[in-house]
Amino acid sequence: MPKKSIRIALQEAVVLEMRRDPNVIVIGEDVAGGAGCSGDRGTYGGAMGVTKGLIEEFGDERVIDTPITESALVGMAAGAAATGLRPIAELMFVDFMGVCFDQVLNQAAKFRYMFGGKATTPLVVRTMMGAGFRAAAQHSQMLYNLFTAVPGVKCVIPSNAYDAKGLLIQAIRDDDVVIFFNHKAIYDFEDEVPDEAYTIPFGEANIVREGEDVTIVAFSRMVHTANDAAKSLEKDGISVELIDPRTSSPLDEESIIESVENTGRLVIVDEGTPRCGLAGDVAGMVAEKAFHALKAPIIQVTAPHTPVPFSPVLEDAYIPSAAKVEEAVRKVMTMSRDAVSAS
Amino acid sequence: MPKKSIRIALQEAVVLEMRRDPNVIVIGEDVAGGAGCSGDRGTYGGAMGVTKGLIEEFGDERVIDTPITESALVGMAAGAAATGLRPIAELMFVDFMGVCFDQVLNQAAKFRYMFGGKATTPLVVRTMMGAGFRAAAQHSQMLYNLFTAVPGVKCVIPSNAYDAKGLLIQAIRDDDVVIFFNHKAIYDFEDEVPDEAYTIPFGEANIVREGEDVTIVAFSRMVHTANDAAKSLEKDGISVELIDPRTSSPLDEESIIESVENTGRLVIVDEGTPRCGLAGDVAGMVAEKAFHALKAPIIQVTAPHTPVPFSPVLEDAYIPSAAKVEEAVRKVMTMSRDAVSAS
Amino acid sequence: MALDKEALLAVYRTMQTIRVFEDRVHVENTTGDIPGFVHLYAGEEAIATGVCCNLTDADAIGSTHRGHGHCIAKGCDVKAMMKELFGKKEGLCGGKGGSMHIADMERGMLGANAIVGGSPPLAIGAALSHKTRGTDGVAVSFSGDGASNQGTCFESLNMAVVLKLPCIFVFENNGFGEGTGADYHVGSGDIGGRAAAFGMPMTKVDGVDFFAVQEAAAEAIGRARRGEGPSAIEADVVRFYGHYEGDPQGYRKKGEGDEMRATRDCLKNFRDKTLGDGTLTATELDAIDAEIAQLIDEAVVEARAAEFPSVNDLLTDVYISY
Amino acid sequence: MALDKEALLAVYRTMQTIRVFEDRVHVENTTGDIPGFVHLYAGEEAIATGVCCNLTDADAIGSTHRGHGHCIAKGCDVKAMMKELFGKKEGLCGGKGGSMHIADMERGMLGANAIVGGSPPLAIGAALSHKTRGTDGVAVSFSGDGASNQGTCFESLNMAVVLKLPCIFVFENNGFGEGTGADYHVGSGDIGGRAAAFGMPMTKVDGVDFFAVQEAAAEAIGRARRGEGPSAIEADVVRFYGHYEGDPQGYRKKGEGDEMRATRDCLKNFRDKTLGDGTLTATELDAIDAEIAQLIDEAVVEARAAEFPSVNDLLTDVYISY
Ligand SMILES: Cc1ncc(C[n+]2csc(CCOP(=O)(O)OP(=O)(O)O)c2C)c(N)n1
Ligand SMILES: Cc1ncc(C[n+]2csc(CCOP(=O)(O)OP(=O)(O)O)c2C)c(N)n1
Ligand SMILES: [Mg+2]
Ligand SMILES: [Mg+2]
Repeated sequence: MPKKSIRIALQEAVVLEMRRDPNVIVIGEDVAGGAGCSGDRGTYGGAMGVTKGLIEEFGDERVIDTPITESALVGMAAGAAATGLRPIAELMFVDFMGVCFDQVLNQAAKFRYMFGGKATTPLVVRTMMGAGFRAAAQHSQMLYNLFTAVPGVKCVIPSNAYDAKGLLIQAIRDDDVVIFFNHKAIYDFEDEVPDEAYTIPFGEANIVREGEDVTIVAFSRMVHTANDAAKSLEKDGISVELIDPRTSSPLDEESIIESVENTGRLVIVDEGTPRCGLAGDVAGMVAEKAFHALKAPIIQVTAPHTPVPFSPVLEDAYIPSAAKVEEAVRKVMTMSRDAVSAS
Repeated sequence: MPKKSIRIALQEAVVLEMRRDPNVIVIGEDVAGGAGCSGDRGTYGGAMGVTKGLIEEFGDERVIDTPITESALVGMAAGAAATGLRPIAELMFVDFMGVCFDQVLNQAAKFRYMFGGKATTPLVVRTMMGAGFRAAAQHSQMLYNLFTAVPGVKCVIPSNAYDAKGLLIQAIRDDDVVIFFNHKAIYDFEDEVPDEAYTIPFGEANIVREGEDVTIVAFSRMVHTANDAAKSLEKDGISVELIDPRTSSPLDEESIIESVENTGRLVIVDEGTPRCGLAGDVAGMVAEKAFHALKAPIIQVTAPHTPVPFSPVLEDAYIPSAAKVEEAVRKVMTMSRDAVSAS
Repeated sequence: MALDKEALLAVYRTMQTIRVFEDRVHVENTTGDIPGFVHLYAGEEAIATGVCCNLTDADAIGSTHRGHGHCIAKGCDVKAMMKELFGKKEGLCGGKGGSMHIADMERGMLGANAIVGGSPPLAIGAALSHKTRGTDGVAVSFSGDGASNQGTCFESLNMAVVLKLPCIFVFENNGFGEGTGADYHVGSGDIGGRAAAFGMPMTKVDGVDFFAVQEAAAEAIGRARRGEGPSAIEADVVRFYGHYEGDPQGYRKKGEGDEMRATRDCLKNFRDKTLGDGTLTATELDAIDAEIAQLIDEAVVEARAAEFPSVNDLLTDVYISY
Repeated sequence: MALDKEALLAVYRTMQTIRVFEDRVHVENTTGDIPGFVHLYAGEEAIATGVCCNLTDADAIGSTHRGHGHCIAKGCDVKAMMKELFGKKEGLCGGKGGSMHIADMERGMLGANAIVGGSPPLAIGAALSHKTRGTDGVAVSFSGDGASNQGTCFESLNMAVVLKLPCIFVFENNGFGEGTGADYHVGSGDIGGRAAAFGMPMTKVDGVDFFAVQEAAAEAIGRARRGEGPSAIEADVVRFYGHYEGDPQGYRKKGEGDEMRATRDCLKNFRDKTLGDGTLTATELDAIDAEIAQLIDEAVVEARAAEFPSVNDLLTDVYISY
C-alpha cells in the first residue's frame, strides 16, 4: 500500500467526499487563497496546504475563501449544515475558537437538543492544535478538552495518516457536529493509506501495542511519544499496552477499562494542560469504573498549568516527553497491589 | 450579625471596594440601566440587581453601561486592567462567554506569561451560572470547568453569602485575572455577613461539616444539595465530611487529600456536565495523589452529558439531587478496603 | 406589487394571531405556569409579517430571543408553540427548547436564539445553502437594535456582501436593548446606515406600517432571489410590554408601553388603512378576530392539559448516533 | 503643526530602524535560528512612525501579529526586541512571547497580538483607563485590512463612540489578509467608510507618505486628548515581504513586493522630500543610517550570544500569586 502523510490523507478524504456528495463544501480563510490578489488562486490551500488546488476541481462555490471573521464563518457553516449542506469549516488554529466559540458551544452543538431532535447539523470543523512550532501562547494550545466537555459535539483526534483519512471521511458523513483536531507537528508523519475511501467508526480505540504491565492512554501526537517510551521500557522488560482512543467524544471507555482490568496500572499522556483536561477525565472515569482493578495510582503526564511558552528551551520542557512517560510508568510499576492494602 | 443574601453581600463587596479604591469600576450591560431611555437611571442594576443604584453614588464614569457587545466589553475591561484600573466586568450569564471567550482565554489570561511577567491584569469578570430557572440550554450552563482549565485564570465559586462577600473583595484586590461565578439559584440564600470589608483567601476550602465515613466535595449550589444529603445520611449513622473548595482554581488539594486520607471514600458533586469537568478533575487528582487511602471507587455525581433542557420535568431531572448524592454515598459505603484487595 | 384581498386577509390573520398569542401569554404568565424567560413581540407584528409574507417554507429565517412573532409569521403551528412555552412533550421542540429556543426547521424557522447576535451567522449559512444548491431561496436574519452592535452581526453583513449571499438583514429597532436605549447604545444613531456601509442596499421603514415593511421586504427579497446579493432593512417599531415578562421597566417612562399601544399600533394602522380604502370589510376582519380568539383559547386549554415530557427524554436528541 | 528638524531626524531614525531591523530579521531568519512565525513590517514604517511620533510613553497602543514596527516606533529597546525574537532570557518578554507577543507595558506597547482582531478591545480599554483617570492620554489601535473584518474590531468602534473614548483606530491596509486580497475580503471596498459609519471622523491617507500619516494622526490624537472622542484613519500601504517569513506568495504576482519597494518606499519618499526641500541633509541621514546599521548588527550579535531562559522559567509568570 502507498505511504502517505497525514496531510495527503486528509486531502484525499476531503476530495473523495467532495466528489461523492455535491453538498460537501469547504469554508475557511485561505482554503483556496488568492481571491482578490494579483497571483494564483488555490495555492494557499489552508494553513497546512490540505485543500491546496481543490478549487480547480470544485470551483469557488465549493471551496470558499472567507474574510478573517471566524464567528461568521463557523456560524455560516453551522447554518448551512442545518439547511442541507455538509460543510467542512476550516479553522486554521484551534486557538481561534476563542473568537467563535459561541457558534459551536451555544449554537451548532445544541440545535438538535433544543429543537427536540428536529435539527440535523452535519458540520465538521477541521482545525489544528498543539505545541512544537515555537508558535507561542496563542497558536499552540490543545483545547480539545474544552470541546470534549460540550454535549452535542464529537471530538476526533487522529494520530496517524490511516486513521486521519478514515476518521475524516466518517466525520464528513456523520450527521452530528464534529470537531476534527489535527496536531500540527505530525502532518508529515507517514503511513500506509489506501487510495479509496473508507471510514473508521467513532468511539473505537486503537490498541497501538498490546502489553501486560501498564496501560498507557495517549492522545494525538502523544501516542508517538508514549510509543517511544513503551519501546524503551520494553528493553527493561516492562510491557506496555498503548491505547489511542482516536476520538475523545465519544470515548471508548470499554477498551480502556478492559485494558486496566488486565494490567492494573494506568498512565495517561496528554499534551493538554492539567486542569479539567482529558487526562483527568480518563483518570476519573477509571477511578470510578475500574477502581477494583487498580494496583497503583493513576498518573497523568500532561503539560504544566501554564500558557505555551515561545522559547525553544521552554517549549521543549513544556511538551510531555518520552522520558517523563517512562518515569511515570516506572513509578507505577514500583507499586504493587499489596502496597495498596498495606497503606 | 445581620443576615444578608448573596445578592446583598455581593453588592456590599462592590460598594466597599469602589469607595476604597477609585480605580475600581463596573462595566457591563445594564449594570446601571436606563441610559438613553425615558425613565430612571440605575434601576436595572445588572441581571440580578447587584449593582442597582450604584450609579447614584459613583456616577456613570465608574458604573458603565455598554452596548450588547461582550467581546468589546470584556476586552475593554482587560485592557483597562492592564493599564491601571481594577474593572469588574459583569457578564450577565456565563453562557455568553461563547461570544467573548478569546478576550479571556487568549488575551487577559495570557498577558503576564507572554510578556515575561511584565503585565499585571487585575480583572474581575463577575458572572452567573447554573440551572434551575427554566432558562434552557443557552442560559443555564455551569462552564466553570472551561475556565478552571485555563492557566492564568482564577475561578471563584462561592456557595454562601459570607463567602461571596469575602471572596469578591479578595477578587477585586487580587492582581490576577479572576472569574467570579455566582449560581443563579442561590442569590437569595442568606447568611450572617459582617457589614465591614473582609477577605477570604483563594485556594482555601471550607469544611462545611466534619465527618468520618465519606468525603463529599461539592461546588457552588451543590454544596447545599450535598449538605441536605449529608443530613439525611447522618440519621442512618453515615458521617459525611463535606468540603466546599470555594475556588476551583487554585484548588485546595491539600484539604481534599487530607479528608480522603481520613475517610477513604470520595463522592464529588458537580452540577456541570461530566466530560472534562470539575468532578473528573478532582477525581483524577485524588486517584493520583491519595490513591492509597481510597477504599472504594470515586463516584462523580454530575449533570448528564446533555444541554440543559427547558421543561421543568426535565430540568429537575438534569440537576443532581440530594437523593442521587445519597445514593452515591450509600454505594461507596458498601465497599470496603477488603473488597479492594479481594477483587 | 400590491397584495390581493386573499393575501391581505392572510396577513391580517397572521398579525392578529401574533398579537392575541402574545397578549394571552402575558396573562397566562402571571399564573406562574409558563416556565422560564418570555419576551413578547406585541407591537412589532408588522415586521415579522411584512417580511415573512414574501417567503415560502423553503426560505429560512434566523430569529431572536423575541421569536414568537417570527414563528407565527413563518407558519409554525400555534398550538404546538403554546405547548412548547408550557414545556410540554407535544410542544414544537418537545418541551426541550421553550420560548427562547422555539424552532421549526420544516418551516425554515431556524430557531429563536437566546444569544443576542447568535443568529445572523446562521442565517447567512442558510443563504449560502441556497446559493450553493442553486435554488432561488433566500434567508432572512432578524436582529434587534441591541443585537445590531454584536460583532457577529457586523461580520455577517460583510460576509454576505463578499459572498453575494441571498440574505436580508432586518433590524427591528424597538428603541431598547433590555433596559438601555438605542439612542445610547448605537453610537452613530443609525443602524441602517452602518449596515449600508458594509456595501448593501438599505431601506428604512416605519415598522408599525405593514405596507411599508412589506414593500421594502419584497424588493430586498426579490433582489436576493435574482442573485443580486444581500440587503438591509431598518424598521423602527415599538415594544408594548417590558423586555421580559416581569420586567419592572423602571428605565421607561410610566405607561410608555400603553401609550405606544394607543398611538403606534400596527394592527390598528392595518385595519384603518384596509377598511378606509375599502379593500377589506369590518365583517371580514371581525370574523378573523373571532376565529383567532378561539384558536388561542384552545391553544392554552390544550397546552395546559398536555403532558410533560417523560424523564427519559432528558437523554435523547443530543446526538443522532453516539 | 510642522515637525522641527530634531523631530524629523528622530522620525527618520525610527523609520530606518524598523526597516533595517526587518530586513535583517528576514536574513537572519533563513539561518533557522529565529524560532516560530515572523511577520515583517517592512514597507509600512511610515504608519507606525507617523502615528507614534505623536505619542508619549503614557499613551498606549494595541498592535498586531506584525508588531515589530509598532514596538520600535513606540520606543521599545531594539536589542531587547531582537533577543526576544531569538527566544532569549533577556528578551523583552523573557523569551516567553516571541515575535507574535512582543510587548512593553512601560512604553505603552500592549503587545503584538497573534489573534487577528484581538487588540482593538484592549486598546479601547487603555483609552477607558485614561478617560476614567482623567488624564489626557490616548490609545491607538492598529489593525490590518484583514482584521478590519473581525467582529471585535467593529464592536470596539461602536463602544468607543458610545463612551466617547480617546481612541484612534488606525487601519493599515496593505491589500492582503494573509493570501486573500482586501479587494475581495472587504465587501464594501471601503474600510474607512465602514469605520466612519460607526460615528467617528475618518481620514484616508497614503500610508507610504509619512507626512500625510503624521498630519492625520496628530489631528485625530489631538481630538482624543481634548476629550472629543475617537477617530479612524485608513492608510493604504504596501507589504514588501510575504505574509510570514517563508511564505511562497503564490497568490501574488511574482516580484510584486520588490516592485513595491522600488516604487512605493516610504523611506525613499521621506528622504526625497526632506532633502528636496532642504530641511535635512544627506550627511545627517547617512549618519543615522550608519548608526542604525551598527545598532542592528550589535543587536543580532548580542541576541545570538545571549542565553536562553532556564527551564525553571517555564512555570513562572502565570500568576502573581496562586
Ligand atoms: C450575548 C448575549 N448578551 C446579552 C444577552 C441578554 N439579553 C437578552 S435580550 C437582550 C436585549 C436585546 O436587545 P435587542 O437586540 O434590541 O432586542 P429586543 O429585546 O429589543 O427585541 C439582552 C441584553 C443575551 N441573551 N445574549
Ligand atoms: C483570529 C485569527 N484568525 C486568523 C489568524 C491567522 N492570520 C494571522 S495574520 C492573518 C492575516 C491578517 O491580515 P491583516 O489584518 O490585513 O494584517 P497583515 O498581515 O496584512 O498585516 C491571518 C489570517 C489569526 N492569527 N487569528
Ligand atoms: Mg431592541
Ligand atoms: Mg493586511
